[in-house]
Amino acid sequence: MADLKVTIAGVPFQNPLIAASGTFGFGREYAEFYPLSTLGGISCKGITLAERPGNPPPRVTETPGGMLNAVGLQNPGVDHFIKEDLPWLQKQGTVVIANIAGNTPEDYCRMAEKLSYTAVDMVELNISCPNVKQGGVQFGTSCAGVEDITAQVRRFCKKPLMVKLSPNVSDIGEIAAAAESAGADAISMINTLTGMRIDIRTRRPVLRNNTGGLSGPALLPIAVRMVWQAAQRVKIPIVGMGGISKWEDAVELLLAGASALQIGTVFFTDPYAPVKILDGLNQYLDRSGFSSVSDLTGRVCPW
Amino acid sequence: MADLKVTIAGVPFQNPLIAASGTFGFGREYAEFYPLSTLGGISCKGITLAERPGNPPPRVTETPGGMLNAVGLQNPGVDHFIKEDLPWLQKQGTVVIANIAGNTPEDYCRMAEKLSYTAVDMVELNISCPNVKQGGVQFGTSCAGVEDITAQVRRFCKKPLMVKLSPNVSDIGEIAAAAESAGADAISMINTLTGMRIDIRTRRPVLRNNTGGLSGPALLPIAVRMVWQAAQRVKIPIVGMGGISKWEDAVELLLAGASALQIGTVFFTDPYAPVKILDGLNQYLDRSGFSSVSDLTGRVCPW
Amino acid sequence: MKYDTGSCRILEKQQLTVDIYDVTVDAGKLALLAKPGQFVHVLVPGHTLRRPISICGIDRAANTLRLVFQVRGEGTAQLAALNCGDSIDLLAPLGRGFSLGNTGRKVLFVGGGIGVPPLLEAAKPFGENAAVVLGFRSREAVILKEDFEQNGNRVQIATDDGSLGHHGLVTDCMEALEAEHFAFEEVFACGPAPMLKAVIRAAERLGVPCQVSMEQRMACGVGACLGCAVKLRREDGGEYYGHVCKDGPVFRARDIVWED
Amino acid sequence: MKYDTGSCRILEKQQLTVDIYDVTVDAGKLALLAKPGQFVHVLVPGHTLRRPISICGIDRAANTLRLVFQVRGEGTAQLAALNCGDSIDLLAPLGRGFSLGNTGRKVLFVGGGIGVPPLLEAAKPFGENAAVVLGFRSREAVILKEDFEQNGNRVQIATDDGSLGHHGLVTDCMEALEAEHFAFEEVFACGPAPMLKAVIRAAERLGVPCQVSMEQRMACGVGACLGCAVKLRREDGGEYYGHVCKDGPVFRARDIVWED
Ligand SMILES: Cc1cc2nc3c(=O)[nH]c(=O)nc-3n(C[C@H](O)[C@H](O)[C@H](O)COP(=O)(O)OP(=O)(O)OC[C@H]3O[C@@H](n4cnc5c(N)ncnc54)[C@H](O)[C@@H]3O)c2cc1C
Ligand SMILES: Cc1cc2nc3c(=O)[nH]c(=O)nc-3n(C[C@H](O)[C@H](O)[C@H](O)COP(=O)(O)OP(=O)(O)OC[C@H]3O[C@@H](n4cnc5c(N)ncnc54)[C@H](O)[C@@H]3O)c2cc1C
Ligand SMILES: Cc1cc2nc3c(=O)[nH]c(=O)nc-3n(C[C@H](O)[C@H](O)[C@H](O)COP(=O)(O)O)c2cc1C
Ligand SMILES: Cc1cc2nc3c(=O)[nH]c(=O)nc-3n(C[C@H](O)[C@H](O)[C@H](O)COP(=O)(O)O)c2cc1C
Ligand code: FES
Ligand code: FES
Repeated sequence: MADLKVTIAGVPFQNPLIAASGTFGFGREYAEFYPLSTLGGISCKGITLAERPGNPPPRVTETPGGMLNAVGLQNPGVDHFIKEDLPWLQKQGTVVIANIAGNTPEDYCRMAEKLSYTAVDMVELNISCPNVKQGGVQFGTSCAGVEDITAQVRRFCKKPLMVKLSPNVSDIGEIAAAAESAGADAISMINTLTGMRIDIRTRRPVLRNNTGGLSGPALLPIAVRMVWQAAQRVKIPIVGMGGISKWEDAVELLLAGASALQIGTVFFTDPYAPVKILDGLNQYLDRSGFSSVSDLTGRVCPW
Repeated sequence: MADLKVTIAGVPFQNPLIAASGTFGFGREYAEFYPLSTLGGISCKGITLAERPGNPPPRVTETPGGMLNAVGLQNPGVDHFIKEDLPWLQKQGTVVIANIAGNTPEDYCRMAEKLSYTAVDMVELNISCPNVKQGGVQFGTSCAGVEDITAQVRRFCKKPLMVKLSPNVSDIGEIAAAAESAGADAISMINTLTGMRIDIRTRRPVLRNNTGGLSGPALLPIAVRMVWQAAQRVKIPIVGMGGISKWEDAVELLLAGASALQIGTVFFTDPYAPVKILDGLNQYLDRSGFSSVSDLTGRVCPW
Repeated sequence: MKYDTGSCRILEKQQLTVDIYDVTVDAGKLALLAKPGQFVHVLVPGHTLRRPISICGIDRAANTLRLVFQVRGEGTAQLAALNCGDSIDLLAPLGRGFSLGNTGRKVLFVGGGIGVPPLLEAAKPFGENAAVVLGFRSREAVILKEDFEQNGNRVQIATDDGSLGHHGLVTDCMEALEAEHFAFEEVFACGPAPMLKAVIRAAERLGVPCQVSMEQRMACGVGACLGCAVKLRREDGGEYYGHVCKDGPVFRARDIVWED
Repeated sequence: MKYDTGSCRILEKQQLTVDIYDVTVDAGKLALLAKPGQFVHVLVPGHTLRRPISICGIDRAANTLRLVFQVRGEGTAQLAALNCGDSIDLLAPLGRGFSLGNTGRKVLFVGGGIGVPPLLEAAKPFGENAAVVLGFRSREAVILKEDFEQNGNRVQIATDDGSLGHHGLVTDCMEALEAEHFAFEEVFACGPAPMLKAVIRAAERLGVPCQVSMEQRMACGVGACLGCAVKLRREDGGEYYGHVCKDGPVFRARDIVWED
C-alpha cells in the first residue's frame, strides 16, 4: 500500500481526494454512505457574507458527458456556517475547507477574517462562479482582477489560502501566476465552463438562469490541459479537478501537475465514487512502483 | 416540407448543414456515402499558403463525449487546392468554402487574394486553430488581434468573408463584435477548445503535440452559450457549430442564434449523420408549424 | 441507514401504454426502507445524471419495488429497452413520502397522467375510504385503474376526450364527489402543474388540507447539490427555496409558492 | 461502392484467451467487398470514435466477416460484452489490404500477439507455400494456430517464455527457415513495432520485400480527417505523412519512416 497522504499549503490530508464545493453540501447527506473520513477533505458549499436564496429553478440539467448547474450560491451565510455546520464538520475526521464567494472585495475580506478564527483548515477563494450576477467570475477572468482580490483577502486571511480559478480564460498560466504572486498558498482548478441548453419544445433555455456551469466528464481534457499549463507557471501546489469520474482520470490530473484532487459531479452518478477511485489509485501506485501518491505530481513527460 | 434554404452573406445554401473544416477533407471520401449535394456546403480542410506536413502522430484521441485532434493543418497548400481539388469540388452541387490559416497576416491576405479569383463561394478565416505553433489562435483570442487580421484580409478578399472564432476566450461577444466591425460578412463558431489527455501507462501525453482541440458532443453546451452571446452582439449571420450530433442539437444552435450550421466530429461516429439531421429538422419544422428553417434563428426566448 | 445504492434485477416488465412501462425490481434491503411517495434515482449507464422515478409499489415480503415510467427522452428510452434479468442501479429510497395519517379517514387521491403511479401505494391502506380520481388524455393513456380497484379504492376516471369515464377535468369529479357527500378530510395529488393548481384551489375551497408530489430537475437526489429548488413559504410568511429531493417530493400544498 | 456502414448481427462468439475474443458477424454486402488486410471501423455505442479492427476472416458465401480482438480499454471491453444476436455497426471494408501477388510463390507470414489476426485470410490462398511464424508471450496467449494449419500453412510458434514452440523471437525462426532453405520471396508481417522493425531488418538482410500492417489512432477511418498519420518516404527520398486508414494499413516496409 502506497502512501496516500499529501500536504497542501501546510495542511495534511490523509488522501488526495477532496469533495468539490457545491456538490457535497456540508457533508451530511453523503455521511449516509461512508464516514466522511474516507475523504481527504471537504470543500463546503460556497458561502457568502449574508444568506443567499439562490436562483429560481430549474437549476440543473444534463449535457453530453456532463451537466450544467446554476444554483446561484444558495447558502445560509458565513455566520450560520460557523455556528451550525462547522462544529459538526470538524468532528468528521477530515480536512474542512471553506469556499467563499462575494459581491465585493470587502465581502471576501470580512469572510476570510471571520473564518480565520474558526476551526476551518483552509479557505478556498471562489472567484470563478459563473452563476451569480455580481461577484464571482468577474474577479477571476483577468490577471489584474485575480491579483487584486487575492492580495486583499491575503491580508485578512490567517488560514492557508487557496484560490479557485475559472477556466473561462484564454491563458490560464498567467492567471495562475497572478494568484501565486499575490500570495495564494495553493490553487484549485478548474471551476465550471459557462454553457447553455435550450428546450426545443418550449424554445426557452432549460435553466432559469439561461446559462450555467458545465461540469462532469466532458470537462476532463480541459482540466488536464489547464492544470498542466498552470503547473509550468507556479510553484505553489495545485488542487486539480474537473470531470474526474474514474481513478484513471485522477491519475491523469496528478501527472499533469496536481498535488491533490477534488471530485464533484461524479457524486451524482455514483455516491461511492471516492471509495472506488482511492482503491484504483492505490493499486496503480503499487503496480507502477510508486511509494507515495505525491510521486505522481507533475510526472507527465511531455513530447 | 418546410423551406430549408438559407442565405449567408449573399451566398445561397440549399440547406443549413455544412461540413466543418478538417473533418471532411475535400469531400471525396464522404462522396462514397451520398452525393455531396446532400449538404448545404463544405468547408474544406484548412489550407495554408505553402504545403504543410502536419504534426507527427498520434494526432487524435477520444475524450469523454468527444475527441481531441492535433492534425496541425496538414494540407497541400493553396495553389494545389485551387488546381487539384477545387475543380472537382465545384461540380458537386454544393457551396464550397475555403478555410484558410496562416502564420502571418500577409499569408492570410495572399491566400484571400488568390481565392478571390476562383470558383470558391466563400472564404472562412481560421484564426482559431490551436494546433500549430505559429499562426492561428494567437490572432483569435484578443479583440485587437481579430479586428486587425479581419480588416487586413477584408481588403484582399473579394469573396464573402466568414471569420471563425475560437472559444478559448473570456468574452466571446466582444470578439464577435470585433470581427463584425472589421468587415466580416459572417461569423462561424466555435472552433475547438484546447485540451489534453495523458496515457497513464506511459505517462506521456496521448497526442504527440501534447495538447489538441476538443470537439464533439461535449462541446455542445459551450457552443450554444457562445452562439447565443455572440448573436446578441452582432447583426451579421452566425454559422453555428460545436458538438452537433442529433437534429435536436441542430435546433438548439439555430434557436440560440445560428443562421446555418456546421457539423464535424459526428461524421466520424456516423457518416450518414447529415441525412438523419436534415430529416429530423424537417419533421420538427413541420410539427412546430415553421415554414422555413430561418424562422428558427435566434428564436430562443430567454428568461 | 436512510438510503443507499444497489444493483437491482428486473423481475417483471410490462408495457402499459404506447410509452409507459411498468417494471418490478428486486431491491433487497432498499425495499424495506421505502415508503409511499418516496422515489428512486436510477442510473442510466453512460449518463451523468440519474433519473428520478417515483415508487409505485412496495412489496416488503418480496423485497421488490415497482416503478412505472413514461419514455420522455434518452434516459427513459434506455430504461425502457431493458428486460427481465437486466439490472439497474438505484439510489433509494429518497425524499419524504406522503404523511398518510389515520387511514380510517375518508380521503381523496387525485392523479393526472404519469402523476398517477406515486399515489397507488399511498392509497392502498385507505381501501374503500379513499376515492381516487384519475385524469388522462384518452382511454389509450389510462394506467393503473385496476390496481387502485384492487386496493379497494373507489376509482373514477376522467379523460380529456371523453373516451373513458367523465369527459372533462378531475376537478369536475371532485365537485361531483362533494355533491354526493363523500366528505374527504384530505387530498393527495400528483400530476401536471395546471392540474395540481386546480386541485389545490378546489381543496382550499372545501377547506381540506392537500399534499402534492412535485417534480424538479435533479442532480444528487439527496439534498447536497441544492439543484432541485422549489419555492416554499415559511410559517412567518417569508419565502425560501426548499428542495424536492429532500424536503419533498411531497409537500403540503399551503407551503408551496407557485412560480411563473 | 468501396465501403459503407451496416448493422451486423453477431452470429458466433468465442473467447480465445483471457482477453481475446473471436466474433463472426453477418456483414451482408460489406463482406463481398472485403479483402485480406483491410479493416472494419466498429461503432461502440456512447463513444464518439469508432474502433478499428482488422478483418481476420472473410466468408463470401455466407456474407460473414470474422474479427478477433483483444480487450484493451473501454471500447473493446464493451464489444466483448456483446453476445450472439446483438448487432454492431460497422464501417467497412476500409484501407488497402495486402498485395498477395502470385500465390504460387513461397512466402513468409510473421505475426506477433494481437498482430496475428490480419494475416490469417491473407495466408489462406498460399496454402503450404506459406511459412507462418507466430510469436506470443506464452502458451496461454497463443491464438489462431489451428486456423493457419487449416489453411495448409507451415506454422511455427515462438514464445517469450518457451512454454510453447521456440523459446525466443520470431526472427530466430526466420533465420532457421533460411537455414532450412525455405527460400521465401516476400514477407508479410503484423505485430508490435519492435518486432516489425526486427522482421524488416531480417527481410532486408535476406533481400526480400516485406509488407507490414500498421496501427495508428484513428477518427474518420476513410482518409478525410488526416488523423492517422504515418511517416512515409517518397520515391525521391522526401518524407511526408500518409494515412494508415487510406494508404494502409498495409505498407511496403521500405516506404515507412520509423519515428521516435
Ligand atoms: C420526484 C420525481 C418523481 C418522478 N416520478 C416519475 C414517475 O414515477 N414516472 C415517470 O415516468 N416520471 C417520473 N418523473 C419524471 C422523470 O424523472 C423524467 O421524465 C425523466 O427524468 C426524464 O428523463 P429522460 O432522460 O427520458 O429525459 P431527458 O429530457 O433526456 O432528460 C434530460 C435531463 O432532464 C431531466 N428531466 C427531464 N424531465 C424531467 C422531469 N419531468 N422531472 C425531473 N427531471 C427531468 C432528466 O432527469 C435529465 O437529467 C419524476 C420526477 C421527479 C422529480
Ligand atoms: C488498422 C488497425 C487494425 C487493428 N486491428 C486490430 C485487431 O484485429 N484486433 C485488435 O484487438 N486490435 C486491433 N487494433 C487495435 C484496436 O483498434 C485498439 O486496441 C482499440 O481501438 C482500443 O480501443 P479501446 O476502447 O479498448 O481502448 P481505449 O484506450 O479506451 O481507446 C481510446 C482511444 O484510443 C484508440 N486506440 C487505443 N489503442 C489503439 C491502437 N492500438 N490502435 C488504434 N487506436 C487505438 C481507440 O480507438 C480510442 O479512440 C487495430 C488498430 C488499427 C489501427
Ligand atoms: C451543483 C454544483 C454546484 C457548485 N457550486 C460551487 C460552489 O458553490 N463553489 C465553487 O467554488 N464551485 C462550485 N461548483 C464547481 C465544482 O466545485 C467544481 O469546480 C466543478 O464542478 C468541476 O468539477 P467536477 O467536474 O468534478 O464536478 C459547483 C458545481 C456543481 C456541479
Ligand atoms: C480532425 C479535425 C480537424 C480540424 N481541422 C480544422 C481546420 O483545418 N480548420 C478549422 O477551421 N477547423 C478545424 N477543425 C474544427 C472543426 O471545423 C470544428 O470547428 C470543431 O470540430 C467543432 O465542431 P464539431 O464538434 O461538430 O466537430 C477540425 C476539427 C477536427 C475534429
Ligand atoms: S437534487 Fe441535489 S439537492 Fe435535490
Ligand atoms: S482516420 Fe481519418 S484520415 Fe485516417
